[in-house]
Amino acid sequence: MTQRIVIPFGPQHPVLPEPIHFDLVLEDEHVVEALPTIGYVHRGLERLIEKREYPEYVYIVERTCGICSFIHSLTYCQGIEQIMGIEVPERAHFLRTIWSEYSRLHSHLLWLGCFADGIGFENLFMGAWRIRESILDVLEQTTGGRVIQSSCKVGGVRRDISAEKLDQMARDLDGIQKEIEDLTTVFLQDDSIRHRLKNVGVLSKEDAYHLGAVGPTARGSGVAIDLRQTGYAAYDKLHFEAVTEKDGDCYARCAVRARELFTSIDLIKQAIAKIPEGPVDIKVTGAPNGEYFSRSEQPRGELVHYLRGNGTKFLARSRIRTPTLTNVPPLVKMIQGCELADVPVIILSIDPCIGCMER
Amino acid sequence: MNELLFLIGFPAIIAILMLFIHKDKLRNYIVIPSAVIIGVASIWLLISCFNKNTILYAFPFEPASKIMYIIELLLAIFILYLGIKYRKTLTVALVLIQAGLLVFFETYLSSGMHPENNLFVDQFSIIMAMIIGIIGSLICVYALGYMDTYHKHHTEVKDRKNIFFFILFIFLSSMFGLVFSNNLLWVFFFWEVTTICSFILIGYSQTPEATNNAFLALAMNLLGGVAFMVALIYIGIIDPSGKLLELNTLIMSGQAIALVPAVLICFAGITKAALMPFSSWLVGAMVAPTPVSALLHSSTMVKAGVYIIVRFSPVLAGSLEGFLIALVGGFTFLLASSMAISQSNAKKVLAYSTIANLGLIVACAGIGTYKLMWAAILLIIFHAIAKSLLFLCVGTVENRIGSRDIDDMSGLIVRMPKIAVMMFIGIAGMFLAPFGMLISKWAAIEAFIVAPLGLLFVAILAFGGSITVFFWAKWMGKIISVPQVMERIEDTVTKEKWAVLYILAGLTVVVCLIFPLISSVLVEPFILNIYGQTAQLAQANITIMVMMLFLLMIMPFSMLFYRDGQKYVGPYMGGMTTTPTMQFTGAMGTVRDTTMGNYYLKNYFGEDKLFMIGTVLCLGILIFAVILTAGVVL
Amino acid sequence: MIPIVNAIIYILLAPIIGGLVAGIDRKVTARMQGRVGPPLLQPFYDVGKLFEKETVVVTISQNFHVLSYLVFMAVSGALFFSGGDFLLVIFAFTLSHIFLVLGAYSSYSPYSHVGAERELIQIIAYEPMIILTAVGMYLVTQSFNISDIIASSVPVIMYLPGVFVGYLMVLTIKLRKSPFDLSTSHHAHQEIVKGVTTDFSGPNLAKIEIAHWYEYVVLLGVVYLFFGFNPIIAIAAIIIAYFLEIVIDNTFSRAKWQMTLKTAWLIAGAIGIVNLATLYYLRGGVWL
Amino acid sequence: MKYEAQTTTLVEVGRLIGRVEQFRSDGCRLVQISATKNGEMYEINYSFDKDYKFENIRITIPIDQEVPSISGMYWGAFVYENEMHDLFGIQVKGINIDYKGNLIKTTIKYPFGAGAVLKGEKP
Amino acid sequence: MTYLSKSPWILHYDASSCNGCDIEVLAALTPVYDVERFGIVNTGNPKHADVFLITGGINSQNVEIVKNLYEQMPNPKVVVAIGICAASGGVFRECYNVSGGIDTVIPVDVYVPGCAARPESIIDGVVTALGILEQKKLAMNVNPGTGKKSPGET
Repeated sequence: MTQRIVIPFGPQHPVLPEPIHFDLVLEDEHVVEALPTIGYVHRGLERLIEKREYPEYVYIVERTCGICSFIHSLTYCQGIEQIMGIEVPERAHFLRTIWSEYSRLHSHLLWLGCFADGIGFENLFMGAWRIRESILDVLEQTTGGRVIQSSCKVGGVRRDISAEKLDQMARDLDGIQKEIEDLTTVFLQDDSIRHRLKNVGVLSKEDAYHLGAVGPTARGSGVAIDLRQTGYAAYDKLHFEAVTEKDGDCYARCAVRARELFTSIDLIKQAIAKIPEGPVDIKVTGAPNGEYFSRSEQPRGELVHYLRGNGTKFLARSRIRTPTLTNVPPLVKMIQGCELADVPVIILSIDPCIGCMER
Repeated sequence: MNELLFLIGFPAIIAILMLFIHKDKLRNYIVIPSAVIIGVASIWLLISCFNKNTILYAFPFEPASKIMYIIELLLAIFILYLGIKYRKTLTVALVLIQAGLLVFFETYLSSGMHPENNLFVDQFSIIMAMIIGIIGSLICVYALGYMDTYHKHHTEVKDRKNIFFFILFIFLSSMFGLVFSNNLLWVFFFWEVTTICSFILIGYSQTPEATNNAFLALAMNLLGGVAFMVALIYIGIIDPSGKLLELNTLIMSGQAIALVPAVLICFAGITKAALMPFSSWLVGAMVAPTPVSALLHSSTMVKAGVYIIVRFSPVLAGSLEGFLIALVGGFTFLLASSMAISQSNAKKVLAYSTIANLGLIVACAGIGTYKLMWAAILLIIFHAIAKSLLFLCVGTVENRIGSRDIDDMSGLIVRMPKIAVMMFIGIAGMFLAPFGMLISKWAAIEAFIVAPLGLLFVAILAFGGSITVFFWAKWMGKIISVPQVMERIEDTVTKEKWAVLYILAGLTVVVCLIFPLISSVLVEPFILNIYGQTAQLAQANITIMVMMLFLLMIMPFSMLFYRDGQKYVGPYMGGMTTTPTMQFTGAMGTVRDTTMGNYYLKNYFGEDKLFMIGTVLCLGILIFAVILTAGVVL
Repeated sequence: MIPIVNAIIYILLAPIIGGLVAGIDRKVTARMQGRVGPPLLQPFYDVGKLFEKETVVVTISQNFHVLSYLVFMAVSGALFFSGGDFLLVIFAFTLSHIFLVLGAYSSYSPYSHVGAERELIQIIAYEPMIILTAVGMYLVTQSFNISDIIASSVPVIMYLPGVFVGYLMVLTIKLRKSPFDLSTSHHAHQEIVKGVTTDFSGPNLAKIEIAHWYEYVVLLGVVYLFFGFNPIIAIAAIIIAYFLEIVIDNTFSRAKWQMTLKTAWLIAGAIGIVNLATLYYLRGGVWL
Repeated sequence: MKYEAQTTTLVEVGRLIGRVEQFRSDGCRLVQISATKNGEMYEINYSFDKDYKFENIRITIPIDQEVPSISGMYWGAFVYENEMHDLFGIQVKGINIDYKGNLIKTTIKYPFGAGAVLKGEKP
Repeated sequence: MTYLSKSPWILHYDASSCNGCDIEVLAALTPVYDVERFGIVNTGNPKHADVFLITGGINSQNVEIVKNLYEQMPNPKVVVAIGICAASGGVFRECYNVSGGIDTVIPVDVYVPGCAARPESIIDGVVTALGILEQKKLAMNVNPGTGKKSPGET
């Protein structure tokens, strides 16, 4: 009987800046057992709901995760607005949509970079993050924040974007699109990348659906779940198709995200073209009483904020179900029987956001 | 001549004595001095004969041959009995064939034969005698302590130590006989005795597995014996006078006459040296107590196989048959080295490494240029020493920790520091510069490169040599990777064992230092005698090697400078805190041991797959060689 | 006398050259990634810094292994530059690497352990090709001695193009460049943290770095041998070869060990051996 | 802007498994499981989705009652159920991968459960 | 002037931040900010690191890990707490699972403000840390650290 290698993979490991731990049991480099430990980033922010009034709680919600912070605030605000029956001005919906898609662009580029680094392709990492900086510049110019924007509030948004700025953004997107095309071509065509990604961490369509995979993880396996199709914010007025791939391997998930970059650019352009004039917020009074499962599509997949008001300024319950949490069971399935070299790749392929997951 | 007779006869007498001694103490009192005597006698042989070339002795043929004939028939009956008892059809058939051939030979051919020079000694014999006399008798001494512990641990095995030591000494005696006999009929006799000795030793524990493996070894060696017998009959037919039965005459008689018997005898040598496709017997022989493995695989038995092939090497040189035999050796080297990667059992690693190195020796001998012969003889010397040291180290460790698995040897450097250091020396001796095996491989590369069709073998060496790095280095790594807290458990090893291990470890190093001397005194004159020219390593390189060896020996002292000013922290565990015994709290709150297994790369170097390839390949080549030889005869 | 002088010059100068090469490497890499990159002398700062740090060890024997690695690397380089036997250089080279591997094993960290096993896989992957390189040199120049090879006016590269390609592959492994930076790499390694060097720190890590520099010079010295007939071309070839390695590093993702082993053996087996066999044949067939 | 229609159905604990099986056979995916403390009771929401149609079933249990695991039907449910146990102290019976309280380790036990005290508060 | 300030290698750990500061730390490595200009390399291994960049208020499960990583770094070393959470716990300081700033666990040398801290401030923080690193080195030369043996060693 040969001995096995037991590796504590994390919590501190260069593959992810955030802590997550796997007990990897290896035979040679073959993973025979991999069990995750989470909870290194658990702060317990859901209970802060009892200490913050509902408009103020937006700041906490935004800091669930620094990557998709805008979409967290959007989802929360939409939930409160639904419970309270607030009609938000149409321009605010469009602005929210634009910022959501910019968030998605920055998140996907960030992921592509980290993923490239995960397979030892440092040059692409640098390339992806260079493009990402131009996205962050736009976010900073329009909201004031690079990664945490704080521009969404209950009842609308805090800032308007001028028409000239919107035009300029639309124009700049053409250049960015060109750069992204070059980048994703390498990602999807390079043989050494294909070698690392094809048939690695395969998740079948059935598994993806029933294990609860969402977002690009599900879409990579051919499950077309994209919550933007439900038409929240201004998505009901924009046209797009959910991007799916069939194979369910790391390559497919990578391809989904690469292609979604273009969907996002397209959506932003549509939104800029269709954005109506008008105010961007309305005054909100009163307190929410009721409950709602507010759902949206984060870069990592379906996000659910369960909100429950009791008629006071303090909500009774906020429960944030993030896409990474529900992508963990598929991850556990994918990682079994892979190679050690695939472990970081597979973990990265669900685009884990541990900060989100553990709240 | 008296030295030779003493070396053959003395162990035989001790052997018979052993049969009647049942008391451990008394046995110790006899074995140790006799081992010393045998060792001294072989050194004496060296001193008295090293400066002479081949010396032939006219020992009377008739009476001795008759006695041998009778013993052989008795042994055949013994095997026949066992074969029928255990229902081993193949063995029975082979024994019957072999005995039939022998009777045919004795009845129809031997009457007219009168070989005169039945014993001889030359430098090669001296080298072999030294290996047998020193290493073989050291192993006998080691076996004393080992077998005590063995029987304490394996109470289910019946204590038959008297027979065990009887066979050990018979083994030594017959090995001496084998290397001193100039008469092929006698070589055959000793050959058969070693076969049967190994059969009994492998089956010592009498478990079904041991019995099966013993019969496997027997069957394969009997097959070789049949080939040997056919060679004798062939010689008897082409030369009724029996002059060609003399080994030196046969070898000098040139390819036209000697090639057919040479190929047949080399076939026998291949079975004995456990080359593919016959390697399975040697691997199976690992069930035997460790001293047996050490004896069979380092200094005797398999060395008999390569001895005879190297002897016939001048005959093979330049012939297609020789090339084919070399090819079998080459492939065996490559494949057996690869298979060693996939093994975690230390003895199996040693077994495959043995097979590999024997393959390399045969590859050298098959091509048979003077440079290659030089390399082959160096390989025999270095391999015998380092390998026996390793076997005995593994045996000692096994006795103490109850496992021969390399994965269980982690932290050995703390648990059994002295053994670990010796194991280190042994392993380094097997594959690292500036130790012996590497010198020999280097010599082989330099020799193959100018040999006909040498590129193939250079490539085999390049790949096979690299592969050996993998399994030896990971074994070394295991010994020194220390889970933090371990206690020392070395104190129960007996004094004789220490003595044996010290001598062998010392030899491994010393022989590297004095190998230029060995080469110039023994190997080079021998080769010069045969080929008229000889090989040697360049003086500059030898100097550098020796300097490296000294550097290697003083490097460990650098540790003394690091006693102070060090901060100790635990190993990097991804931020996890570990206990001193290297446990951490993993997922689901379970406390896990940090274990570290080696890589075995089974999908690439798996035993089954490569064995199949090797068998098909080597069997094919051998069959081709046999057909070729048959073509020559007809 | 000259060989000894050469050896001494090597031992003194190689770290400087190697460090500069490493510095240029980092600078060029950064430029390829659209960055400014560190100063040219950054590798020296790094090593200087490491020597300023305290020595942290898991076990005391790590020091010994690292020192041996450095010493034998220097020895093998010195042998090379004093014109010694190529095969002996290779064996000393392997010996020094074994010490690095043993140093990694001795720390009992799973990351070091996996790094050590991978380093061994790399050794068995590249070693056949290196030996075949030496054999090729012998076939062309009839000598294993570096001094003879360098003195020969034969354009070695003309006879050994395949071997040279194989050697470039070895260079990728030895320089720890993508796609073959399995066991450790210059930046954080996403699979095994730092692999073999995980548990070395401070002065020990600095020694490993210096040993790498020694190694660079030897490896590039071998490239020189292919073009030894004309020093200018040879130096140009070294620069081009190194630049090529940087480009490869920047355009490949890391391969898995299976791929590495297969590629290395296939290149050594196919291109290297075919090249040598052709050479054998052309040389009037020592074939039979 | 569209808000989606959401239905919430109250279910008895005993019939939970049956309902979940029905969702499974209808081809719904499990969106989430979450618990809410409501006075002396816990509400547990099981949300399902098929083609963007969101359905929620809710059980209400006293604080010390055990609930059955649905990880038999939905393998991935173990994440939510373990989380529920660690944060609320709800005992879930028969989880396929039971972390036994080690999924999320918290400074205070069951921080969302009855009697959990936040920082700076007095019990 | 020592070499320390020319070649600071960093180790980065997230002790429960929201990711915002983490990605900004990474962004500092990339072309626009390119900290490798100053010789800064992200090592990912405490044993190679000189500067410990730590983000997020410390979560109870992380206490041992942060201590372990800090312990494994060879002297001289500095700790840079990045973002307001690492300084005081930030918006999460009232959370039950956050014990507060990093300084409740290990000594912090530099605090970088911001939520999320901008790459410029992170670089500034690291550069400030270098000065402290030099001072520590000088202090080390005055009192050379005495070798301490762990219980398992002989």
